[in-house]
Amino acid sequence: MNKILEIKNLTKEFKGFTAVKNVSFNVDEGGFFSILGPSGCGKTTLLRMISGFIQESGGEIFIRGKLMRGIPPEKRPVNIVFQSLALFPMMNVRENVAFGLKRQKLKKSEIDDKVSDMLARVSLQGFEKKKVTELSGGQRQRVAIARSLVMKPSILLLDEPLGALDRKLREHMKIELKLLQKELGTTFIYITHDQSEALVMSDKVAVMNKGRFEQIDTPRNLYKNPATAFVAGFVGESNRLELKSKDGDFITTKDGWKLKRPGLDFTPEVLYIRPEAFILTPAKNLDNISRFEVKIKTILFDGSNTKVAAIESSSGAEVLISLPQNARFENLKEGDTVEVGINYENLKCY
Amino acid sequence: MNKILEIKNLTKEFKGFTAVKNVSFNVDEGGFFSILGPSGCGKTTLLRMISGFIQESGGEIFIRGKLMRGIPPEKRPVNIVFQSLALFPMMNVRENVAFGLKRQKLKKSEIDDKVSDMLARVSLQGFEKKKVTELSGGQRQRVAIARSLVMKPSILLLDEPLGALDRKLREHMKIELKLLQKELGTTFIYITHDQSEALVMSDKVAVMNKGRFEQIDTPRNLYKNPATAFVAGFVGESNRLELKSKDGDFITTKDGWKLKRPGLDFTPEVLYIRPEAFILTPAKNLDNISRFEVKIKTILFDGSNTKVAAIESSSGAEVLISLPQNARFENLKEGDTVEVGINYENLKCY
Amino acid sequence: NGTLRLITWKGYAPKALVKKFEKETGIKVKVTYSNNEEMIAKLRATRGGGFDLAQPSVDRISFVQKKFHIYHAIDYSKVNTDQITAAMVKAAKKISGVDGKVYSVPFIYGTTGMIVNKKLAPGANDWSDLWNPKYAGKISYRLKRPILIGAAFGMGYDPFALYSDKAAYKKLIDKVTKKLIESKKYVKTYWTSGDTQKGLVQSGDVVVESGWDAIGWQAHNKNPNIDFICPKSGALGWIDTFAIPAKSKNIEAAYKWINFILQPKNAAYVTNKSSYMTVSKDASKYLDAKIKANFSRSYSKADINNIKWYDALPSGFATIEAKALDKIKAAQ
Amino acid sequence: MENKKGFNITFYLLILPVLLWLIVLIVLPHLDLLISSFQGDSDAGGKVFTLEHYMAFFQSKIYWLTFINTAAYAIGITILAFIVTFPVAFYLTKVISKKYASFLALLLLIPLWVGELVTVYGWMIILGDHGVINEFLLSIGLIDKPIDMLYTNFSMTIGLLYISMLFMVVPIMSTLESLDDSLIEAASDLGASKWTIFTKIIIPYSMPGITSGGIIVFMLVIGDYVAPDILGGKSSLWFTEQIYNEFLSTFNWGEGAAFGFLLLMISSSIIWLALKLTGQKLERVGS
Amino acid sequence: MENKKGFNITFYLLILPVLLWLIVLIVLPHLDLLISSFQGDSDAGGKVFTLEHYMAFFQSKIYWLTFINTAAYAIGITILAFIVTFPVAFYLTKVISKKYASFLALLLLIPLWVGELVTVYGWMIILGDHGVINEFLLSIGLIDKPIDMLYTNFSMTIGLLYISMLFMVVPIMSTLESLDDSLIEAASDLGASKWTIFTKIIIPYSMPGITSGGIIVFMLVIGDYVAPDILGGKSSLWFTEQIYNEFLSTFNWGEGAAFGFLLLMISSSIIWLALKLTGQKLERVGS
Ligand SMILES: Nc1ncnc2c1ncn2[C@@H]1O[C@H](COP(=O)(O)OP(=O)(O)OP(=O)(O)O)[C@@H](O)[C@H]1O
Ligand SMILES: Nc1ncnc2c1ncn2[C@@H]1O[C@H](COP(=O)(O)OP(=O)(O)OP(=O)(O)O)[C@@H](O)[C@H]1O
Ligand SMILES: [Mg+2]
Ligand SMILES: [Mg+2]
Repeated sequence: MNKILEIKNLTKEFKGFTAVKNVSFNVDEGGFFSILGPSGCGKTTLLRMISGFIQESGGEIFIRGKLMRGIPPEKRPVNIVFQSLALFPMMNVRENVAFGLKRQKLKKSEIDDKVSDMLARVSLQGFEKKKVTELSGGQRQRVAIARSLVMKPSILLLDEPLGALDRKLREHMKIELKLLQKELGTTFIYITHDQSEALVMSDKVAVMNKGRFEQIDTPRNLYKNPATAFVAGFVGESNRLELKSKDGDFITTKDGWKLKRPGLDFTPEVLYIRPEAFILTPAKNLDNISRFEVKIKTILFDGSNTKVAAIESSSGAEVLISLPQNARFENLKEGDTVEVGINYENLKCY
Repeated sequence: MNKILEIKNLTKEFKGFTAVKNVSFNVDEGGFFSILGPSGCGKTTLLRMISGFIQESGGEIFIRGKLMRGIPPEKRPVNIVFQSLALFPMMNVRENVAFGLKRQKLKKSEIDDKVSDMLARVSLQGFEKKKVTELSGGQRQRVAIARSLVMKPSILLLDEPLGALDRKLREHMKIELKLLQKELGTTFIYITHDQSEALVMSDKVAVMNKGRFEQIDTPRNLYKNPATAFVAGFVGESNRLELKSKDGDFITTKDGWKLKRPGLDFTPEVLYIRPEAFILTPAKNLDNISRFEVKIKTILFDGSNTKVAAIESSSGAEVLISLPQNARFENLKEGDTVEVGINYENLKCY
Repeated sequence: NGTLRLITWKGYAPKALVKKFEKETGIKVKVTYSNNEEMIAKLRATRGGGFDLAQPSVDRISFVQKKFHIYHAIDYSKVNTDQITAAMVKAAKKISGVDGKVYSVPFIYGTTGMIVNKKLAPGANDWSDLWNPKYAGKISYRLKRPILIGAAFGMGYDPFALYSDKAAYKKLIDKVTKKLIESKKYVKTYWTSGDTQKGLVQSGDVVVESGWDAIGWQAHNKNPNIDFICPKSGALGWIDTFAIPAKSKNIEAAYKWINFILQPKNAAYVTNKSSYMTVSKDASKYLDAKIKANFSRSYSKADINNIKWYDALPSGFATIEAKALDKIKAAQ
Repeated sequence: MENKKGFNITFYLLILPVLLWLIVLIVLPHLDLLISSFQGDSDAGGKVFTLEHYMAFFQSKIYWLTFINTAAYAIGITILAFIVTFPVAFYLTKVISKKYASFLALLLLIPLWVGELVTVYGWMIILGDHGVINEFLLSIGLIDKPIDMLYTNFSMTIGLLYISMLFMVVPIMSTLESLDDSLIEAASDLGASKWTIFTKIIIPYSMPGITSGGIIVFMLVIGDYVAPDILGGKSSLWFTEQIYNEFLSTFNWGEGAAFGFLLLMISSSIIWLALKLTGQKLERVGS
Repeated sequence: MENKKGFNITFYLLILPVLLWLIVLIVLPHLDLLISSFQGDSDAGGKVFTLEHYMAFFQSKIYWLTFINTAAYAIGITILAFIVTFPVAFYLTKVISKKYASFLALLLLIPLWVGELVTVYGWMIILGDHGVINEFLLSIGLIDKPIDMLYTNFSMTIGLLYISMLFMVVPIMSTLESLDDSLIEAASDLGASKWTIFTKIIIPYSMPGITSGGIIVFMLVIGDYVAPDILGGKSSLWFTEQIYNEFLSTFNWGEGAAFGFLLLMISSSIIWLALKLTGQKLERVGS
């Protein structure tokens, strides 16, 4: 596929503080690329360099092969959807969407057509005359996206656009947004600190930490094979256990919990285990697993996402374990002792 | 167990609008009771009647068997943790926690002891002198709880106390809060519109809608056997399908999807199916299931919470299906066609 | 023919006369109302610019002129002196003369004396009644220069005689200050403007006050019990004049106005409207009977002879007086 | 009303005297003036109801001509004040950092603190024939004799501007503060020029602040007395001065009060009209 | 500085003249006065540098006594203004609904619009021996001769209060608006009485507003001229009056300017001291 965006060694320094450090990546045409990282890691700074609102201190940005240095924001073939949405409160829905087109001095009829078409695509027909302050969160979201998309940008940059929505709506919007992108075929670069958003929507995700990219990968690989401890901890839920020592095929946590983990060619410092990696009462014939016993401390019932907080019997280490919603485990209760196994490869050591 | 709180036919009318309608329930001593409902359903109004900030229009409130009518807020043996936390910004942590005790004209040494003790219990030793504005969200949370708990209320009322926190912290705090309540043994009445919070923490959950209670039950029952369509839709994720007709053991959705669902003695209008109720490629010998075929539209990878959006082949109805993270389904991709089954009893009809 | 920018007192340039003048000469007149202090401050700010003709009191001209040079000398050949009472011209020339040059033409004169409610304070007839316990709480005066002078006369001194001796003058003012502080308890308030002056006496809140003759007469018209009287020890006579600012842009027009407004008919119009007495010689023919009656009622022959005309204030004396006034105001 | 603040009837009883006090303090002084504006002297010396004071305004051309002149001036100065202060307000809220902004905003308070009279005298010194400006222009040879600035409409305008600036800046600043920077960036991102951003985004957004600032300045200027009196040239130009002349020189309280209320009423109507024409609402004023 | 608003150098060039204009408008008038406060007449008739104008203040007991008196009054009136307006501000922001509040807040603007002189005359009508209040009290027989209210410290205090109220109410209202109602409820929930809520929660919370209101009112009152002059009666020598006398009666502009700056400096020091003593910060003033 075509590389629509190429970033090479991009760096941004504020007085004495480096917000983005030597970042390089490519984005394919029509792709959905997410940048995932904790607050303050430099995501917005990176995005603002791409859009041209701030100037890079070093490195290059190419869009469709063209170097962007010195080109002002309004001349770049990219548009932003801001975290705050930044809808113009003094205009109605259609004026908001038409704003950019009017600046291009298009004919009125042409503007009208494009706006109507765009509003139809984001399912906002009939809302033309509404004030943006009268819309629901999800509708406002879509107006903001329509306002940018109607400009037919090569790349649409989205800066945590779901951050302000409540949970239920966010769950819904992230699916809607993914489908919209698929339908439109526009390249999206999506910034978020919510791993679930990044995983669900993206073709590729870059995990960012302290101004650097730690890993660029597909959601599935990111989840299954985190390249660094940071990625393992940040993407998906995990039990984090610090390690004390390694002794042949065995590792021991600070709590004193000894686990078999063959195949390590270095001395790891920290161990990550996903809650769903635990196998409750594993079949006796299962191979390649570490086995141990835990005592149930409390059950955190949450429908399909139910977990138990459990205490490993030999060491007292506390772990969260996913509880499959099978009839088999229905009767598990606090204080019960259960055998548990983990496949070696699910013991992620760093 | 002792009933610490009894509510009988409680009603609250604002001019021409009934915010709470004829609500009755009991809360056991030491229990964790949640009231779960969408925004505007009357949760806060109910809570404020219990705390005495507003007066009921009808019905009775008994705390430890004593009728509360006419007793002002400061005299009731309940304390509130407000959604906004309402920490006093001009005071430091210890002054905030000591505020209520000072009003009781206790000796200074006694106050000091109680405050130190309370701060220790919420793991905030050493933060005494910090300004509340310097604390993190989770710490502020705990100060607010400590400030109420130090008053040794019979009941602690919490009005969406996690609402202002970001997602990761909220996940963490809800477990912490549950453990804290267990340890303290204080009766908690917890208001939220987040079903996951209610399910994870509570002994009993009341689902509220438009001023009424729809169901009061344990989290597990609520999830497994929602009493009403509203509860089925609100608690946990569900596919909602409107029904057109019933024909013997078969029901047909508006889309025209015909499903076997024996044992219904009424004509249902709507069908709810949880994403995890779908069984992918069910064993041939499995009984009591409806079988059909779906085409995968898109895969929403989200680690342990991965789903697929799929289209039922015969009708085009769109459903979300949970995708277990087994090696078996790893190779599933868009456009694939899969056989799917659902146990009859997981077809919830209303 | 240009414009004439006139800075003057209220009532000194009635609209009807302005219109008449504009019609006769084609010169447009812009009038700004002011008082002595402001007028001088304004002229000082521009070194005599901004206005073509000003109307300060005669005693306020020479020391200002010596220090700030803000006026043109008057060319009396351009003034129609036939229209003016000779004694007044003489007085103006004397008081506003600096280095042999004259800086003013007289226009209106009047006195500061007593305004008394004769029914409620039948015996009041001198400056000293301003500290007469009989009228305690019903006395008012303005805490400005005239009260110092008036009180000095009331105490039996002649302050104008000490204008050559600064030290002696200061001593006298100190005595007056002491007196006025002692008697402050009898004072209702110090009035601050013509209307408060009139309002106080009309409302009956005050029965004895020092004030301007014209104000007294205005009050008399509304309430015959109130009238202006000359104090036994002498009323204080002031003359308001014309003076031409140093940077006047239309001196010709200024002289035209002076000659115009001093025409008997016009001068009489001003007096009829305001009750202020004019220096125009033959104006009395045109005066209302009421105005004439006012004059003859309040001024006997002896009173007129006893008027103490303000002399030019020597420089430095203003500061002595200002300090004294502050002291009185501040006293409890 | 629902007693939603946790304060009960005793609270209202507590606050009642204060409210009363406020009414006495604010409404009563004007009420009395209002009454006197309708009172004339009867032949018997008593008081009778009359409209003559109000009629006087409409019958005398000079009065209402002056009023129109004054109002036109006030509108002009309001617009000028907006033009002068808007960039300052924008600068203080959006360009420089908070730290400097609060210091510079303090500067704006100086005219208020120093008092109108003192500042007006300050202006006399600056604008005079031998004032700072003329001396400077003379010394660099740009002019060869002083320009007349003092006692002209120019000096009056400056004086009035100076006094009213603060009241324009503060409300504009408070609306601009709530203007999300990203609105500006979004507009720029969509291809808007700086001018478009200014006219289509910033100005419409700050309209409530501009409106309240405009109303306050207009009323302030139309009611001001000192600056036109001391700095202005043609005195009879200002309506307020006419009112005071009525009060002071003829001691005609009735007519003075009548004119005062006419001033308040007509200028309120002008504001109302302006609001209607620009489609603004009065809601945010005064907060 | 990082050009974070999407405005570049042209923007700064655009705003430069405006800033300059602001400096000319605000700093310059006072600068010139400042210079003249240090100028004396030399024997040769020229200008020389001198401190005599400043010395005059300290050497003459009457000046600094008056200043102390004025300052003490200003402090008192500031406190009074706080006491009178705080309940009103609380009432307007927290008790009644927004709709009525904005109307009532408009009432507070009336004194500003009507102008100081007119309102002061209004008070004269009310408080006079034959004014509304006395007539009323006489008619109901509560008193048998008029009470002295006008031309006393009482009437002056009322006049000054009246003029300064607005400047106290607005900043307090703006801090109170941000006071979360649930703070009050939380305190009540924890057993606090109304008095405790008031003194421990509401007052400390609105301290920034009280501080800025206090500063503005203090400076305004200490710099006012009209109310003490007209309403104050015989013993109310106000320091500002002395300054004007220097300007007007004795033409000693140098001393007048020097006194003006002393007023500004000493009163600023008083404010600074008060801030230090109460542990407040100046940051929020002026916005
Ligand atoms: N103009 C600036 N001057 C100095 N430092 C800045 C500036 N803008 C951002 N920073 C710093 O750069 C770092 C990265 O900021 P950035 O806004 O890119 O973070 P982010 O990843 O978008 O965080 P969030 O998720 O909270 O939006 C932060 O530490 C921030 O303080
Ligand atoms: N004082 C009042 N006067 C009139 N109506 C009110 C009042 N307080 C609340 N209501 C109405 O009562 C209903 C319930 O309000 P309540 O605050 O109890 O909802 P809630 O369930 O707490 O919602 P949320 O989750 O948004 O906090 C709402 O429709 C609200 O508008
Ligand atoms: Mg960001
Ligand atoms: Mg609520």
